[in-house]
Amino acid sequence: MSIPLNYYIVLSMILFSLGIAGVTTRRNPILIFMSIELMLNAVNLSLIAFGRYLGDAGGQMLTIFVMAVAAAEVSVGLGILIAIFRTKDNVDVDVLNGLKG
Amino acid sequence: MSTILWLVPLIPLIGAIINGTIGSKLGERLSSGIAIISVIAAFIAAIAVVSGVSSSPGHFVESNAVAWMSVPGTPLSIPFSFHVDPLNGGMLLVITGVGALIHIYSASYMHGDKGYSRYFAYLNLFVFFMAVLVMAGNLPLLFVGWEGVGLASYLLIGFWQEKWSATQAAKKAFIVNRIGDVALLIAMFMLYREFKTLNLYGETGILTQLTASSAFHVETGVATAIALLLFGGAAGKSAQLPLFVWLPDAMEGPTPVSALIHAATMVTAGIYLVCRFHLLFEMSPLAMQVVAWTGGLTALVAACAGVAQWDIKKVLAYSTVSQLGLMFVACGCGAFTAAMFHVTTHAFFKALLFLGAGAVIHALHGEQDMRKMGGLASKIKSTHLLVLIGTIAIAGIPPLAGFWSKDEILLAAFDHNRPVYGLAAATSALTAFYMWRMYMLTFQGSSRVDEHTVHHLHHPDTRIVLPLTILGILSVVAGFLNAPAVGLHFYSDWLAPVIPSPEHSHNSGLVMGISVVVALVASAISVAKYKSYKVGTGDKTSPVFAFFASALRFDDLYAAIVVKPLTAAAAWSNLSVERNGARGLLRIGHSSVDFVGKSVRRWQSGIVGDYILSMAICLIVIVSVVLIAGTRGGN
Amino acid sequence: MNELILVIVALPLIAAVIASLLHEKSAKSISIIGSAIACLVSILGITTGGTIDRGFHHVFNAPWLPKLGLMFSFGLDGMSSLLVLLTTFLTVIAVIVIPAPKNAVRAYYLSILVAGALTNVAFASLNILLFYIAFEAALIPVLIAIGMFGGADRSKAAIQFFVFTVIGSLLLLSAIIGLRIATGTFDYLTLKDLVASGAVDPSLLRWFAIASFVAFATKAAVVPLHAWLGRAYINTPTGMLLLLSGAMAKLGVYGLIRFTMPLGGEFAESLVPLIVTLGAVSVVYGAFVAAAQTDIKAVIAFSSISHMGYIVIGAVVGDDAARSGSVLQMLNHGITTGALFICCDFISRYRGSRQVTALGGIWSDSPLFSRLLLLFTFSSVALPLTNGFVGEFLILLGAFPKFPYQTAIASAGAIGSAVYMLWMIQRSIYGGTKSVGSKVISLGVSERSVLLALALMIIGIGVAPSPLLAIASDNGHKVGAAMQPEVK
Amino acid sequence: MNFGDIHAAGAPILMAVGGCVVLLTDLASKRSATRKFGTFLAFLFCIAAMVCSYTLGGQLRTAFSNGIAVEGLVVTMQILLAAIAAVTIVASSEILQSFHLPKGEYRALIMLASAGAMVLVQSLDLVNAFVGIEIMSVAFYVLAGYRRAQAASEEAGAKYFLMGAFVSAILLFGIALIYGSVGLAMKANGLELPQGYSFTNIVTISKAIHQVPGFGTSPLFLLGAVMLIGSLMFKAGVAPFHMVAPDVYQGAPAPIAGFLATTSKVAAFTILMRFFTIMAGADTGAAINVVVIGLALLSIIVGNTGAANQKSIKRLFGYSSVAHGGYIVLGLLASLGAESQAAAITAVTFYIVAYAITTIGSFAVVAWLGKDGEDADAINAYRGLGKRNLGAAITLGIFLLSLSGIPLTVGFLTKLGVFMALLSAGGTWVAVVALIGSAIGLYAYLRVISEMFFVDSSQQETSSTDGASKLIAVSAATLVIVMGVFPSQALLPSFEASVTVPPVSGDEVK
Amino acid sequence: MTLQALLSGQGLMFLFFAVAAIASGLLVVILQNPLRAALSLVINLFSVAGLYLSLNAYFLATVQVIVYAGAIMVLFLFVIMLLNMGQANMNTSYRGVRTIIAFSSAIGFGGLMSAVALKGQPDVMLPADAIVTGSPAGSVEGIGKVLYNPNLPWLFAFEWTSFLLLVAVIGAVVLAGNRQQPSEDKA
Repeated sequence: MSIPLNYYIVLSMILFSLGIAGVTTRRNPILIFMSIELMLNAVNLSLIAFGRYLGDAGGQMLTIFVMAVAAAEVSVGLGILIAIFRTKDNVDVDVLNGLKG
Repeated sequence: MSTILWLVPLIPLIGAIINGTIGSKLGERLSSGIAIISVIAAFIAAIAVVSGVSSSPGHFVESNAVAWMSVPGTPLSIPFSFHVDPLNGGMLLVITGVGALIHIYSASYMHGDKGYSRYFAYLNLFVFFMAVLVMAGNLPLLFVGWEGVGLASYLLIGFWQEKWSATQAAKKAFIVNRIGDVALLIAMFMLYREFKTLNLYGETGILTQLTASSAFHVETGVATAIALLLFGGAAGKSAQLPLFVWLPDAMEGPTPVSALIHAATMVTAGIYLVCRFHLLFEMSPLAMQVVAWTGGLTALVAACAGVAQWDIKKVLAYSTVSQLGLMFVACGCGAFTAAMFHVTTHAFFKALLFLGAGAVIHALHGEQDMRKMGGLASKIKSTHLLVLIGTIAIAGIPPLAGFWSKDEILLAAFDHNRPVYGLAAATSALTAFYMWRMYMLTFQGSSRVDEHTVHHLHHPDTRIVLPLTILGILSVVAGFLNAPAVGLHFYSDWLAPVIPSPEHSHNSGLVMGISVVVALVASAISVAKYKSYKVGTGDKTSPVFAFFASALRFDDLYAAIVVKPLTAAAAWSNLSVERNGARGLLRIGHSSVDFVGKSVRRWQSGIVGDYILSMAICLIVIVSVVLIAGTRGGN
Repeated sequence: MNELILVIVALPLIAAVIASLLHEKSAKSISIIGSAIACLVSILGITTGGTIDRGFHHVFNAPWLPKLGLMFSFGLDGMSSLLVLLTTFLTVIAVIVIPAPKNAVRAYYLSILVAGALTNVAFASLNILLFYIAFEAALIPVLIAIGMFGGADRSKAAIQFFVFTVIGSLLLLSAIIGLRIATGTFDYLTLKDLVASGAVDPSLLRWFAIASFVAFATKAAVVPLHAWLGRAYINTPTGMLLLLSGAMAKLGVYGLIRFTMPLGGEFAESLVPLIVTLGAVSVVYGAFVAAAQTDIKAVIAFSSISHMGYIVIGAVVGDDAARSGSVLQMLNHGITTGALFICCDFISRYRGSRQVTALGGIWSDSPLFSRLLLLFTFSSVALPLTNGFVGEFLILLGAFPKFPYQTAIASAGAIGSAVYMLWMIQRSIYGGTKSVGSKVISLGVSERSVLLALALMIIGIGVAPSPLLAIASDNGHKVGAAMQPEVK
Repeated sequence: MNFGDIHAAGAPILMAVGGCVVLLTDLASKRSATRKFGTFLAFLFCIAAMVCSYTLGGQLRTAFSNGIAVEGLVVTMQILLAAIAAVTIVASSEILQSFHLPKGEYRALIMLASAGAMVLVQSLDLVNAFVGIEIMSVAFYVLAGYRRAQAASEEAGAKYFLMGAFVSAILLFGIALIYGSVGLAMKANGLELPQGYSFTNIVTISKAIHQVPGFGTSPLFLLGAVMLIGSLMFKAGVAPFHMVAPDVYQGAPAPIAGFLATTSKVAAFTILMRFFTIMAGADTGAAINVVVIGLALLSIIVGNTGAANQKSIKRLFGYSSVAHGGYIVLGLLASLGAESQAAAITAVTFYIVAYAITTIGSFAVVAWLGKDGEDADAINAYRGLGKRNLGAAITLGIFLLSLSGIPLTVGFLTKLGVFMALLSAGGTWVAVVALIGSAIGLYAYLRVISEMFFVDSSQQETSSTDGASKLIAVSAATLVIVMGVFPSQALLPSFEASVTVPPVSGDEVK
Repeated sequence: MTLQALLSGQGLMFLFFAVAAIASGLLVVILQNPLRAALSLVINLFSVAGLYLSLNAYFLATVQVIVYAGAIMVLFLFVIMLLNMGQANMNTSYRGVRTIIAFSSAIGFGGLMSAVALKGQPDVMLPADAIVTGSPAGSVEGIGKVLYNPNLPWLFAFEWTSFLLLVAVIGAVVLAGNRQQPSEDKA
């Protein structure tokens, strides 16, 4: 007796939406990254759930790649963040509005 | 014969070309000589042609056709082809004959002008176009002459281009004529639609079809429309209401030009046209009425204006207008013979008068104001005598030419159209009055010429006197070409093949009597009034006189109701429509693009949070669209 | 012999390339040589010869992009050969008479020659896509000429002109592609037969008729699509203006005769009343606007709106005489307006102004010039025995039975033309000299001979138009006739 | 895994390895020495990659257990990508020199990004596609922000990264959903997963689409598909996901901007083409059509109107890239129709190549006219250029005319092709709107032309030092004209190759 | 039946970790202080790892804890410390009005997707066999066998991932590396 797949899917979608909410509301890049991590987590969860219910290993494989990508992005992202902080002494993405129009 | 037909227009054309290109190098004698000879040659050719006409069985001669406009695959083929019959034959003689005289006269009159050869080029050009006009075998060719004479008149009125008023008058003449020309053009289109041809003569020609109107039928409405349009053209060329305003201004040109173009020949083209199409006009009573009334009113208006002029040439100009009006009265009353006859006689005595006036002006070093003349009878006797003849002739005092021709017109009007007859009678009275006024002011009474001029009067040389004399003789005798009262009707017989002779009227005695009395009385009053005229004692103060003097303010009227509105319309369409409307179209497109672009760029706020947000929102929208469309598309 | 049109097109281009490579001194002479030879060759084009296919002679075919159906396929009939001749001729006199701007001689001649060549390609092409490409590409040299050598307002004028005309032609492009997809070909003759045989979907033909009419009416500056004309003409350098007003504007009318009418199906026929009305409106409107100008160049510019109105009427009215007349009138307008623009250029060059208020007294200084200008003026007001009369007369005569009222209005335009042209003449050449320091207009030998040649053409065509009419009447009107069998 | 597989993936491998080699040599040797040598080396590897993928030939083959596929399209695109990378590396020497940016890393990044793009181009399995995209994108973030010292560049990098990370999350979720939906659908319908394939393989997906009734319209799949397409559209800079593109192109140095603009478009549109071909003729088309039309028209309008009245020319090119993305999407739209598919794919391929050449050239001109590495970005800096530097003015003019699709430039033929495909797919009014849009674009580009040629200015002669960019710009302009006049001689034949879905689906689907 | 399902062992695990995940996720989104947000993200990761366990993905659960909650989050915290965002002087407040739009859109998105999931799919249950013994893929061995199997498509991607990491490294160095412009370049 197990629980249906949809529970996992809906859960991951909720987490994903939370991530979106974070990304769209936050002004602090660090927190935006975190929200993106949240979204990636949701993706992973759904992948694993799918794979499990399909009895297919592909889901977990994809998850591994997602983690790798997440790591890569974080490193680059934090690098950019530090660079910004070096020039502007303020970590607020709304400050980055030199290019517009 | 056909080759001779060609000679009539072409010789003057050659003269014009020679004078126009190399004339300035030829010197006065040679260039004037060429011009005069060419016209005389044309005259001789014309005589030959006319004799040919009288001898030929069908009473006409035709030239061979030379291709002009023809479109393959269409019935349209318009050649250069000439046709002379009694109607235009007579006019041809007048044109070339009087033309020759006036050329001779000009040779002396224009002496010393720096545009001497140009003048003669224009004059020859005019003769060429006039000949083409009357001889034309089809309507487009007639139109060539029609606008050609307009061109020549434009060039000659504006002959002294430095004079602003001259160029102004020339422009006015051309434009007012253009209005008539357009009417003629449209009439031509309608004729082509009805008759499927533009040839006048020949078995399929318009006139032939009209003659056999049983074979071909035009409903009256169309006939009226065409006739009125034709008459519109005629009114333009012959200075009738409402288009007469250009003729008085045309006096800016040299006086011989006024004599030739604006008295003897060109202005009578309208009458020629109407007579040419008399069958069409007779089809539509309405058109006849319009012609008659227009003629009558024009005659009266112009006569009133003539009474009040001080400029000697203006007097003659208005008298020309009113005489032309009388001719149209004749046409309107169906007396086409009378009209043509008056054309002829009028050509003689009006040319005579103009040339005489020219001689006077010449003698007085270009003085045209009659208030500065007077008492010249003793000083320039020959001129005085001839002008006197002309005055008597035009005043309609028997037995001179004017009397006979005018009398037939009055008779026709009396028989067919009483009210118009009233107008015509009044006109002839006024004519007598102002002509005598002119004569008295110019030649009689005390001299008002300043001393210096008196002592240095130009005395006319033979080249001036000769044409005057010839015209004088003609003015005396021409009347007897057609004087039914004394049983002479050469002219109507001559025209008979084209225009049936009028039936004899029983009123002739009465009408003749009336007109004689009227003419004499009016002359008497005028003579009495102006016997001893002093400057200042005069009628120029009275408002009525001023009103007449300005030709019933027609110019101001047109300025108000035609020129001003159209100018305003032009300005409006330039500023409002072109500048702001048409280019406003561009501006609208431009600004709308800018607007969208602005909003796009405002969307691009530069804040990454907004980007992400808008992306998320768009994603939501798209997802929902897809789900809706997709699920619908699915099942 | 079939390669005739290639020669006509290539020679100016080669000349242009050489001229742009060599020194500025020699640029002019080389351009003259190239364009003159092209002009002479294009006289040959009138004579029927070479391969003959469905009423076109000198038919030439070579692949360009067969995959796209784009072929170098050329062919001449009477109309196109006349127009090609006109274009080459105008190119020659433009190069001869109008001096190039000091700063960029080679670019100037390059633009003129390229424009002429591309216009010829458009006139001669029997492949609709090729026509379109030339039709639009010819705008580039004009754009450059206006923008680089134009008047005070040049930048704005250039952009407006370009964008406005391109919008129209883009619609045309969509219609052309539609035809291609429906019929699988860009070949004009094939399309013509297909359409005549009713094999093409009427709705597509309707779209083609509308789109092509918009494109061509824009080109021919039919009111209300003329909005680009005013600023463009006034700011265009005279040399290019000869081509733009003389040859390229004719592309619009040419397109109406060649494409819109035959390929537009019944719907094109049903458009005719609208087009004729617009033509009459253009005649009157152009006259009014021209009458309100004080710049003589502007007067002539707007007068050509009026004249194009006549030509458009004749082109679409569906009467052979009128159509031939309008083809002839395209020629006449090219010659007369060209001559007038040249005179206007002389005046502004020697008198230092184009404003009538500053002009006057030219007649007394330079009689020959003034007489020629007078002649050109009367040709422009369509005086009989000048070329202008023949065309307008035939157009109106042919149009009257079908559209009496529009024709009557259009005829009344003749009054208007007299008003503004004579006004211009009176103010500019009569009277006394006003502007101080204005030089006497002295014509060099070449200039004099060119103007005299133009004058002779004006008189010649006016007196003996029949040969030209015979050529002009061969203008692919068979289809037009097929669509409306009644022929008077 | 055999040599054939390696060969099939040879181009990206060569690029990646080349990247490492360049990096190492740069680290190993003296900096001053490597300037020329590193460029040469990188160039060499790019050429090698081109040759390698050229030798693959046009016929279809799959490798790495159907992870990747190779056919004419892939070959064309890989050659193009390698060329872009090579050109960019050559063009960048100037800015590297004048800003003392680390060169080895730079070249390595470009080559790795190009490698990622190549993987993406030839990937048949969404996993590979995803990895490829990420390699490319991460490199892009770095490159965009490469000129740290300059605020604009840094900002561009930051923005690009933030958006990109967000988008890749969306992309991943899309892939996850597709994975799940395909799997579930096949399980539910008792379809076997072909041996060696995964549920994320294009072939499998097309199998599901074509064989499972109603799958094409199942919400889960559509959701995933939309997320996938949307995020790819972001990479291709199509409105409304375009927003970061103009900022990045303006912020990044000109050669990099050119590189980003072209490479991302090439890669994203190629994979999109592949994805669309499997949806062609399926019931999915109905759903996707609506969106694709919307995106195309929106980005045509946005791009062309946004380009009007710009102050910065790089930004103008950014917007123009948005607009052209729209036209390409129109081509994709046509590729959804079964009968117009082949024509559409040819047209799109041609369009992409032409666009790449034009854009690279345009940005090269911007770099060429720049003074010591600073791009000539302000449009009013081009005032009177025709007088000062005719060559540059004419070159840029050619690019602008081509971008606005005037005949005798390649831009016209590309638009023509797309419109022919579109109209044969029956999108008349779409075509008309698009045409009007391009007229608007014309207005935007003409403003620059008029600044260059029609307006006099007092500015002095700009001393251009950047020979490489000059060379690139001029040769690109020549290519634009040549391809515009004789495309059949230049390039057209290779575009006859159209995308084919591997035979596995070929037999089973049809 | 769903209730029963939730009351089963897996069900209780799911319930617990799901609630924890959502709660911590919410905290990540709303918390002001970056440090606290980071820590709640750690909690979120842990609970998701727990969900992995409930899905028999043992290896990934471990990796999640070690790599994610361990390495990556430490990196985050490190950067937060480095830029000492600990204090509230850092402006991390929300975007005012846009917040509402953002949240509502996010909620809408979630709702939409959930609706899709629930509407589109029937209740999919675990394959009967899988309940008893977890699928071998969950174990390290299973993962390895699948990932490195040349006949499966994952190897290729895996190899390329290394290049991805290389790019990331280069990027981090280039961007964050505190470099002085080497001056000998001019020589």
